Amino acid sequence: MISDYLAEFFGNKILGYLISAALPLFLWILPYALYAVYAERKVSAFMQDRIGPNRVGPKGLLQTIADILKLIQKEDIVPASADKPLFVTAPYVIFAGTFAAFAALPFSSVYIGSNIDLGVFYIMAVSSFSVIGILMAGWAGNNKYSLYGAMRSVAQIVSYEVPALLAIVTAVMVIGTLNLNEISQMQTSRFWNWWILGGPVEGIQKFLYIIPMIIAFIIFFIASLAEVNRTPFDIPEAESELVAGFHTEYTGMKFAMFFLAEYGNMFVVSAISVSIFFGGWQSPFGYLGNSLGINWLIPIEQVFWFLFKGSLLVLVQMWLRWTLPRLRVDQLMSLCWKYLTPYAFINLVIVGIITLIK
Amino acid sequence: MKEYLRNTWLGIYTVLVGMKVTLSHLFKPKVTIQYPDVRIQLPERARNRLYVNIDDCIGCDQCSRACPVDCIEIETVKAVPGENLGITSNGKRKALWVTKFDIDIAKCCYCGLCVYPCPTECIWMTDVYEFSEYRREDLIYHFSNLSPEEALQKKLNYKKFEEEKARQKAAQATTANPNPKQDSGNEN
Amino acid sequence: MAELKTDQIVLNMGPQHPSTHGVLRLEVVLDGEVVVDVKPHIGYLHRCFEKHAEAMTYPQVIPYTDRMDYLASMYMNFGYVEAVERLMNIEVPERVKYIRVIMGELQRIASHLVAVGTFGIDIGAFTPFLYCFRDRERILDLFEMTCGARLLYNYMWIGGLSHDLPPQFIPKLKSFLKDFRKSLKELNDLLSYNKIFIDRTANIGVLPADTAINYGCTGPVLRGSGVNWDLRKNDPYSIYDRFDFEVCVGKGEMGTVGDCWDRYMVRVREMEQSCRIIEQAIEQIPDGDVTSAIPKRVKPPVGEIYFRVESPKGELGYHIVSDGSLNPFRVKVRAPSFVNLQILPIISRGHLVADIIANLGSLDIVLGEIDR
Amino acid sequence: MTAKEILEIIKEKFPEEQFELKENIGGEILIVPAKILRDLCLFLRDDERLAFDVLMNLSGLDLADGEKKKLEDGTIEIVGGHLATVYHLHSMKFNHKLTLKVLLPRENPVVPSVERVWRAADWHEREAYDLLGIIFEGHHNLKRILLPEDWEGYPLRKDYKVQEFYQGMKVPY
Repeated sequence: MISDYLAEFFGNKILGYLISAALPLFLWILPYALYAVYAERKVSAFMQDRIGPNRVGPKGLLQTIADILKLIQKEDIVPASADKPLFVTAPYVIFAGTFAAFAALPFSSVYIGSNIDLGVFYIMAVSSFSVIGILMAGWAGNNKYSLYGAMRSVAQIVSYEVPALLAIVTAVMVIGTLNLNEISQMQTSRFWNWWILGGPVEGIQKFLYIIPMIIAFIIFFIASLAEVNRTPFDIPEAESELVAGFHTEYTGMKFAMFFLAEYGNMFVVSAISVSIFFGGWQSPFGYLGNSLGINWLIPIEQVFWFLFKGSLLVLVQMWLRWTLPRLRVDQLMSLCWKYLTPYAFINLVIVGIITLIK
Repeated sequence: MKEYLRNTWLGIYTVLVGMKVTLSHLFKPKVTIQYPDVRIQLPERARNRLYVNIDDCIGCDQCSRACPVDCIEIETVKAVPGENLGITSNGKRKALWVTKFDIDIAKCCYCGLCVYPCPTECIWMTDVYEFSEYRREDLIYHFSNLSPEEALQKKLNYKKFEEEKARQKAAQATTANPNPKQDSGNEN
Repeated sequence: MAELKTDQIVLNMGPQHPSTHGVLRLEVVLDGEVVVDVKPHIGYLHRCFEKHAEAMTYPQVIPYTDRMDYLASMYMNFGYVEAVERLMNIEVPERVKYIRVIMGELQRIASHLVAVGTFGIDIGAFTPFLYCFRDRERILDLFEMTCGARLLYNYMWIGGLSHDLPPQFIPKLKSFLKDFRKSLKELNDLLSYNKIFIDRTANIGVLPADTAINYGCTGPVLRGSGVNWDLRKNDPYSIYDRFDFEVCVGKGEMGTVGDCWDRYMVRVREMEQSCRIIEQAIEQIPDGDVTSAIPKRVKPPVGEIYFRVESPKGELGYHIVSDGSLNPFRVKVRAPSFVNLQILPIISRGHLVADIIANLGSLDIVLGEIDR
Repeated sequence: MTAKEILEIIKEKFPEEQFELKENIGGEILIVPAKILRDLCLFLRDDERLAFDVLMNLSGLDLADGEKKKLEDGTIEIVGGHLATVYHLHSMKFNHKLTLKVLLPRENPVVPSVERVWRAADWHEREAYDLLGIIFEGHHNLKRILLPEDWEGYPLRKDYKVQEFYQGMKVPY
């Protein structure tokens, strides 16, 4: 593992593990966030018969960098009657909550930020950490609209944890382990061995698993949409009613922080569902490295496949954003408690019964 | 219970139908054009910036009366009988010096009411729509081709002609009444 | 536990707010998320149209009527011009009547496209708005080809029209109508029958029929409440009685009769009916000169008249008092949005914050017409 | 049903009042005294033969028929004469129309409010008060609707002079 290699390289274990856990932050998240924003604007433009940004740089590729530069030189306004300490720390809390989860994502067999046995449990715990940041931002802005936005988002994220966790529990009941690295390894190199299609289990059980696992993935995907505040659940920042929800008062670099946190969160959520349901870093049709006999190519292929599947799911989230209208707060709650949670429980029971048929 | 399942099914089905529509638009040809490089070809009746061909203008003030926002100001000076001001394109003889013909295009509401009453069709709307300025005063277009000194000079010699005519009439009035006075006053 | 001391919050929406369709301020008294009362405040866009009209001559008032409901200015001209013609009883040639109907119905489609598009944005769906505006651009091109302007036309004059139809107008109009049917079906798939859209609009802002009549609501707002009342059918003016089309009325398919969804669906179906009217008008249009009946000086006799037309927003009435001079003595405009906005507090009480925006969008108000 | 038949029915109900039916290009106008306006309107709405359930339009007029005094700065000032409110009624059931006109003295133009009869009149009356200064007694909140609350003068009166300053801002263009 790279973390052990780094530990010897720096001599002391803690420093080595720290750096290996922080590696994804610099190598992947910043470039990814920049081009996710650009991709979102291009995808939404193409879906709406427009062309989207194509002026800054070749085909508009430098557009987001221009935006970030613009945001940096913008004045960083703190409203007069704002609660200054809360106002300033809120974006960093959300940023931390989102990017802490990257440490446990299995990028490839060779590299994983920190190979902890409770990978899934850790990620779900950390990702609900950013709720506090949203509440701080909403309250500190001392603006009625952002107060509303904050109240709504707390209710939404907390209540959507339940179906998300239930869906994960059904999957873990089939898989058996919480360690993300092992989960990915168990889904060996053909796509019919992915967990969503029953995983490497033999016999009749594999076919019985397929339907419940697909339902579990759908429930998890919808619940994760709500956790990331994406349409049709983007009520905390509903432009048409609440102007801009909890980040109404933020300008300049702080607003950019919110923006990056949102896109980072989108990737975390899709990375989890990829590693649990869609075979993590396993390639669907075998490795080029094996057939060509170059062994060092395999880890790179694995990283490519992991990021590719993650980005595919991010694109689906963007696709949904430009198609669906927005739910109202009480409909959001009724969808969670009356529809998603019961279906998740039924699914859990069915999978429980299937695991007993040996 | 049936209602519950129907809601779930409707929820999933209509969302997928909506997604099919947006996906189909992903590959349709785009509608927008790249404005500064590619420009829309305006139809020939497009009503944008006003233009006045001042040589044809006979200073009849029809357009400024027809304008609902009074953004056209015209000042004219009668021509002294001796001067010849030439003929407009459609054969009307010009009798007035147009010393000032200003259009405040910032006030103009582009309704086109001034174009129709013009007897010599010397005012019309072109299809130029990019004429923004940095200073508001530049939006007041001066179409008169007389420089300020010429305008002043025209006013002066018209005023001189007026006094001379008034003196002549006064002179005639004195000669017409019974006591004949030597009428040398009307030659100079 | 001792009763928690809660208090109502007064939220100011507007006059600068993303979804108040212009400069309208809503003073909303909220108890948590539930709306206790809504007080609309208007007047931010007041440009003293009626005082201007007293200082202008009759033809000069037409550009001012454009600017009242700038999304349906062809119909504002139509109402004013027909009123003055009735005052002076001028008989306009047949061709002018047909072109006026075609232009009026095209303007109805364009205005409804804006209404439907912005209603989608208020509910959260951004893409239908852009499809609606793509179709609306084609109508604006047709208008620009005919009278030179895209939004404020000054096209209909007292006694005729400023220009006749250019030769390539009819073919382009036919191709537009053919494509428009397809994009209407697409809009229905994407928005009208979408479960989330139905949840957000069905049973929201229910307006019973008798309250609608008593409050004087007209147009899609009234028809959404199930009242079969359309001036083109029930009190026909110009030549609308020569075309056959149905009046679309809200039937409460998705919830109770008179909710937001009904008002929205009435507008979508009305666009379909307008296409039918235009097609029939294209076949029957005679030839002739459009500027023959335009009087040199418009000087109507002493008297007053109240004339109303079915504008896209509702019943648009012109009350013109003339004292025999060149300038109108008084022009009072009965703007449909001015009257329709009065019911916003009635239909919003007890709903949530998000529903006020849905109700406001379903009323389809334009502030230029309200404030005049 | 023409205006004359409607006038007959009204005369039965209000025998002692005097009404005047004025000829006009756009249809007859019924001049009605101000004090009986509210119960006349209630009668017009509730009587099943008339059923005027829609108030199409309510507009205020400045007839400017008083004697005009020329002030020194060139503006005219009208004394005496009338203001008027015009009610256009319509019946959905019988599809017939009626126009009522109420003449009010210029000094204190007071007319009973018909807001209780047709709720549509609420904002129309506030606008007539705002632009012409006609007071509708019985209206639940007669305040200015289009102009700012503290604006002086009633713009649509023929002898209206624009105020020089509004809260320190110069008004004339």
